[in-house]
Amino acid sequence: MIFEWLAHLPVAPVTAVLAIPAAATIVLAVLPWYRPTAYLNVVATLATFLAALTLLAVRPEPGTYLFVDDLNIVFVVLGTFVGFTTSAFSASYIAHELEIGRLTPAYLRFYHAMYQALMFGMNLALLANNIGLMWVAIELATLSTVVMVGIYRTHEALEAAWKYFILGSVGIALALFGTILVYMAARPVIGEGHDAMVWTELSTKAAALNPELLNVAFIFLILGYGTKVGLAPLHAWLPDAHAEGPTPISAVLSGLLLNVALYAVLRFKIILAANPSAINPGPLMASLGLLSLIFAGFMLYRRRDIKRMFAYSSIEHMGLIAFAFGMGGPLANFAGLLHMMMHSLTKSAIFFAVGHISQVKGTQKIAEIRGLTESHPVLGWGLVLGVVAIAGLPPLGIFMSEFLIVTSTFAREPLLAIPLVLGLLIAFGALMLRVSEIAFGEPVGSMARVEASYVPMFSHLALVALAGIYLPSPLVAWFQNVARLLG
Amino acid sequence: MEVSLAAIGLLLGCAVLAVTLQSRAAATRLVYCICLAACLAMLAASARHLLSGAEARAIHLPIGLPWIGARLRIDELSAFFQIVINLGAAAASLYAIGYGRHEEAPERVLPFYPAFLAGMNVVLLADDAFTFLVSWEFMSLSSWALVVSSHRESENRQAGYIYILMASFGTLSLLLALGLLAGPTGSYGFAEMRSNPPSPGTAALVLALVLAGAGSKAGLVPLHIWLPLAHPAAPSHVSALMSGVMTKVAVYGFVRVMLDLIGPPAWWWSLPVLALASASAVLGVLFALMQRDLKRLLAFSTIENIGIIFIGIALALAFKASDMPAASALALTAALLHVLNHSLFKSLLFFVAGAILSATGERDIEKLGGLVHAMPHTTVACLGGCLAISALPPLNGFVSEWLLFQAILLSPELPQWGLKLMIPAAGAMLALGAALSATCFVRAFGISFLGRPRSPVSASAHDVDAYSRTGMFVLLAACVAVGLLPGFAIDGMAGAVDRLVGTRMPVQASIPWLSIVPISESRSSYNGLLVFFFITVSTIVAVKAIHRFASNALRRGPAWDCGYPAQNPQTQYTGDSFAQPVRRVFADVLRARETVEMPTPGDPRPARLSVAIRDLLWELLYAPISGWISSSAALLNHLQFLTIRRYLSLVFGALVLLLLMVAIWP
Amino acid sequence: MERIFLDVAHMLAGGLVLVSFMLLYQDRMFGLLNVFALHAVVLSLSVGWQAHIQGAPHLYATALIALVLKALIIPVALHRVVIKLGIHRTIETVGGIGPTMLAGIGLVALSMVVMLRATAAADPLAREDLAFALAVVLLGLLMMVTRRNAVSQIVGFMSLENGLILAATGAKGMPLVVEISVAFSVLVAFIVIGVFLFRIRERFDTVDVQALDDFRGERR
Amino acid sequence: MALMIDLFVQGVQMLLVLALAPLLLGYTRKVKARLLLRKGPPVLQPYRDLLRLSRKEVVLAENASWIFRSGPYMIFAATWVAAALVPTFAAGLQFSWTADLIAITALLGSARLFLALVGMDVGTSFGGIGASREMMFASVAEPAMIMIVFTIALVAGSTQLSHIATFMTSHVGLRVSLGLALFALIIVALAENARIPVDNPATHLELTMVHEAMVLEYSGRHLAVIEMAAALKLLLYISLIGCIFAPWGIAPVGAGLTDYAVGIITYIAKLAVGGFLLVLFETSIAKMRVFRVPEFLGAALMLGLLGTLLLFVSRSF
Repeated sequence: MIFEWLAHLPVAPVTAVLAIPAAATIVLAVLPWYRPTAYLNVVATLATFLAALTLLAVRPEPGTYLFVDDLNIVFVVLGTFVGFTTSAFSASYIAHELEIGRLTPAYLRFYHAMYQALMFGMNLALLANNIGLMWVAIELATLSTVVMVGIYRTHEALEAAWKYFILGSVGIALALFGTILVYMAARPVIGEGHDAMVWTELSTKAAALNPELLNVAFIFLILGYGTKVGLAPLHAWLPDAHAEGPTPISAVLSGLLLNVALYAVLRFKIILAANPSAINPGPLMASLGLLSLIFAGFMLYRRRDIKRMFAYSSIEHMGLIAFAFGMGGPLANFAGLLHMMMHSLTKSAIFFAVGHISQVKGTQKIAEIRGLTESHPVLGWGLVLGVVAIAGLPPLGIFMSEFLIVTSTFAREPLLAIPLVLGLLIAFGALMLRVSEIAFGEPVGSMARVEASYVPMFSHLALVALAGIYLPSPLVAWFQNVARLLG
Repeated sequence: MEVSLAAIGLLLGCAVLAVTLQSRAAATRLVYCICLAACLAMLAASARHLLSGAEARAIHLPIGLPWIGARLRIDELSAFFQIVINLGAAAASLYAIGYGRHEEAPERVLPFYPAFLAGMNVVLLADDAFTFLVSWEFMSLSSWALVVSSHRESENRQAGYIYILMASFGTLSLLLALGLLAGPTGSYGFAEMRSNPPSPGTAALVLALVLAGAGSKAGLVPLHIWLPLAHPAAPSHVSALMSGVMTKVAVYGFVRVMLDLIGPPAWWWSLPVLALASASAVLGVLFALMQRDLKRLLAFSTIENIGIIFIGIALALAFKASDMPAASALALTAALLHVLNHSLFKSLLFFVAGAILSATGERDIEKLGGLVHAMPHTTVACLGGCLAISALPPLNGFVSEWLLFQAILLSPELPQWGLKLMIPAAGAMLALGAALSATCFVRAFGISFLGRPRSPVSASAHDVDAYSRTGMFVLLAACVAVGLLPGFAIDGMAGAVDRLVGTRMPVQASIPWLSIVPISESRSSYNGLLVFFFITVSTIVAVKAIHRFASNALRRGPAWDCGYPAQNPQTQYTGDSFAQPVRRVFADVLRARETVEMPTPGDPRPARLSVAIRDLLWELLYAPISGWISSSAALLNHLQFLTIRRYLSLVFGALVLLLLMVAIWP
Repeated sequence: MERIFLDVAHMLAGGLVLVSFMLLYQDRMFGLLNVFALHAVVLSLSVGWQAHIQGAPHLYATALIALVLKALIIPVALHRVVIKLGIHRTIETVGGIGPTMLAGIGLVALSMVVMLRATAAADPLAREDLAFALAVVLLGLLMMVTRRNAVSQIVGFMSLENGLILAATGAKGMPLVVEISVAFSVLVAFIVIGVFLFRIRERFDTVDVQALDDFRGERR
Repeated sequence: MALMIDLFVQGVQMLLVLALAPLLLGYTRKVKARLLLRKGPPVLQPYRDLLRLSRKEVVLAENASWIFRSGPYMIFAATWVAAALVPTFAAGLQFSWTADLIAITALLGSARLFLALVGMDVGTSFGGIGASREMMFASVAEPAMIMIVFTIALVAGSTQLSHIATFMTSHVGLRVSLGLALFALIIVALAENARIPVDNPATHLELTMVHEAMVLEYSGRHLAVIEMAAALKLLLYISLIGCIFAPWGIAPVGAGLTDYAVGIITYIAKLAVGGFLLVLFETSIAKMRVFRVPEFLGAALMLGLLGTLLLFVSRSF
């Protein structure tokens, strides 16, 4: 009965998912006091998350601008959830930043408004039924994160923001050209006007679209949106943006924005895959993914800054996910989806931990963080757990997805599995090396205890651990037909 | 089966419990008591299953990989290994009830210890690839946490790092191997794998991967480097588990895949196994002989024993391939019996090392000596363990090696030339290893227990508490029992052997005088019980006769030592000097370099002798790899420091490249 | 009548490519800005023409935006920046003007090949437009990667974006063109403001990344 | 009844070896002296020595432990049992199947291990030297012994000494590998019994001594027992060589008294010949440096391995 009650809600969930952040943006932009705004931020994201949950129950008809299907709802729910937990984390985090004076209340207002704008942009990009609209939304999300990366206004922060901004803009431009080309490819079939940019139309008539145009379009799109995903060699903005921005933003970037960009790529991959005479997008994605995986694995070794290190690990995992989707097939797609979910949860949890650490120790330099499990047992073991999870050790969720990816690859393309496994091992070695330095040994630096709450971090880790042992069958079924959708 | 599940659940719960009450003092005792109970329960259950010869029991849990779930199954093989594991684990828990009190940071041990036990048990029960690998890696992970438990020493952190790296290398290799067996359809259940054996080429690949995977966990040369680092780093009861028990889980993995899942073997499979195994058997003990650190010495000797076990498995493979089931059964029985024996005496010896460590705070035998007076009980336990591991009758170590020799003596019947030439060489290596290990443990025992104390700590040592003593003596009793009545052990594991090679050794329990006869009375037979009986009797006779007829006068005096004046303990023979003859004989293998620095006459400086031993494997295999990785990391690292324009050029280049591809696309 | 339409559109689009080459050729800052203004003018003409022949009035808005923002405001603003930062001397290029021009010609050829192959089916108008637009985009990128100076990189980016607008308008009946052009104008505004606010942005290269990373302890 | 006889014969064998061991020692000493044109001690001198030693009081080092005191008996017992299991004058004794050749080798190994331990117990430098060298020799000699066992076992199809003996008496011609095995066995025997060229049984206070260095601290009855054990070991090896390579006259299973008598006589004859050859060899060769010994024994190992390989290969013809 809950369902029909939901059906008679005053606002449709879809609009709620978009309206709440939009409204919150404006409100937070004008509200002067920072502490209530922090809580308001949490409340707004929670409301968004609940609205997204209702989408699971009642699914509206595809509209001209918005639509919900199995694929994007995965991303929406995941995104809104991570957005919620991250806002909860940032509430305590930002307060501390204010105390030590890295931020002023004015900037804080700006920060919260931008946070909501980001949520709005991402939800819009995910729910958009129109490739042009999606493009605009992703640009909005990018801009909001750019200003948040630069919010500390230090030399490095501005430099990172600028790098992010320029590379992002070029990526955006390429993506737009690709979008236009897709429209051109669709126009003869679907006819002029709005319909030729609508997902539902495009995906139904995909087979009839002009293949050559689609090929060119996909190149622009994967380079454009791939810049956002952080695939090598387009990754350059990612490490610095993660390292210099506020930690909640690093968590959101790794946990959400990369996924959104990946979602865009996936959408176009579906269309291309459905077109018989277009080039198969799989190999391109797979090779870019493999490249990023191995490249990031090597880059992990020389990192001195803890946030930058985990940023590179994000590149590695995005590469792995792209590889899985590039391989295609029900098993690999399932693994890719699972891995994406697990990575978002784990990586944001790790960034929460890193945030606590950098606030306690007052540094992000790995060399100045030692013996954490002794000085801060809960935090230290939390970090170890997170890294163990991200390194793909059981019984945590990522092991399952990596197991599926590697075995399915090895069964189909044995030669591809060898660089894959090597890359995984190389990255594993780097991560374990650093974590054993950070977590163990003689503690150094300040022993101050952590004020902020561990709840967001451990809730994520608990979910990951649970998923590693037990996946509820509805989720499995859902993932499976998404995997079928992805082809 | 249900018992095992319940016990595993209990262990996991205990781990969680330990996290919560790690601070309280009683936690140690409570946790280890729970572990002891769980292990005993599983021991009883698996023993009942093995001896009752019941059919394999399977259970299907709705967890783990969806659409397959977690399949658990217990058959004779897993039951046998469960007995081995839980025997060692129970003893370790008992020992730890006392020993754990010396732990400086119990909260770093208590949560992981039960998890470690649970992990090992699940590996034995797993019946699908995913469950197997999850528990396998979980086992490595929890033991890694135990290795780094005393994390302040940098070499422990180093050891832990190398350990976890090698462990996940092994897991990935096993993952690939099982992936191959599962095939593109992704049928991860062991039953499906049994039902469709792979093609010869695939099987060869699987062999290589399993050898890498299980071998790296078991410590086969050349994948052993982590073992002597990691095992000593853990607390002693955990070292006992890792050395005595976890390596057996690796052996189980190898046996399970190569003798069960993969179907009928090819004869040449045994060649690489045999080569690596005999290399391990000799190199392990040679390096053990050179160690000063007692626990590291034991770890190296583990490598040797693993080599012995794998020689047996290789023989079993060869015989099975050329359709000689009886011989194959003999070889496999020898291997499995040695699995049991090694788990017994290696755990025992690690307990002894732990006792010495907690009594003196020393692991360096050069600082010990004269413990025979200070720690009488430990002395007895250690002496027994040393006799057993040196493969001397009437203890258990001898029986398994004797059976192995008998199996080797059957190998001339094999048709393949490669094996004809390989197996005698392996036999020589085996004998060499046995003799060297006797030397090694004479050194270990003699230097640390006999003679005069080389340091005040060893003079003022005291025997350990009752729990630890009980733990040691339980294992010692087991060693003696298996040594005197091997027939029952052989009959006990016959079920497992039968399942794997299709037949079993002749029933031993019915043979008169309880002696063991591998093939036929006329060929060979051995009776540990009678040997023991004769030795005891003749000892008694000798003693009685002497005390009857000879004078019983006895006077204590200073040591004679060819009339040299009584010197201080430092002038005793040291461990290094004891090892010197062997070091010189095998100098080429060990790459031992001795440099003597003799001051000129009148120069008051002391003369120094310094010995350097190089590990060729490290220099030839591991150093290059790590060097390559770090150099390429340094090379790629430049990409972190480009200007925005250069990054843009990367994007631009990628774009132009792809456009060109499309342009020339047919 | 169609013919004329086509020729004019073709002429304007080709003119845009030509002006892009002029941009590549420029080696003086003010000259560059003026040529860019010309670029924008040609773009707005072309867009306006498209609006006329497609009978799509909303495209006039795009044309107007292009004219006002890109042909007047931004060049003037950049002018002031240049004076403020005192960088009106010559522009350091990477690898000289000549090779750059050659590369540009190669890119044009590439875009022709790619597009004319791809759009064999589409109507000629669209084909020409798309091909030229791709050429302009690539030339813009080329300019960004061959100029060390921030302002000229911005100019390159904006010419790239002009190419996009050209393509968008060329795609007959494409919705959201106005919105997109607005969004892009916002982007460009951001960039210019960025140059204004963060004085450090005299050149993309001057942010001595090496020094920064030493500071972060990233470099060994 | 039959069991009684068997047990009786077994007992005779045990007592016989015990009785003959010192005699063999005295005999060899005598022969050696004669070969060196000396008069030499009477043949029964070893018995006297043992008696004298056992009457003396024991002088024990202060820090000698229970291992030091119980060691001699252990060594003696292990050696005696081993010697009792070698068919001397009769095959198929009651308990011959208790331990085969491998087990006998291992029993001697146990004895050696205890010897090395007691050598280290008091903590003198000489004891350590002796122990470490003894173990080093053993670690090469034992594999050689095992290889010899392999060779013989492959020929005779058994590792059971009495079966080997009966097999050898009946049907076996000259075999290359058997020759190699004999040679290797002799080398091993010399090393195990601390004879020249490996060690000098007559030396004292000399840095190259091995066996004597370990028992340096012993006196009185303990020393007597050790000496007895050493004598038994020598006897064991000679009778081992005898029963494998010269199995003539050994009474077969279930033989009558006459056979036993013949067996005993031939056995004593074998001992005499073996002892003589041993001494002959000893007098004609010089003692070698300690670190030449491993090469000497390594030669034995190689010979054994060669013999085994030959058999492995010849099996397929």
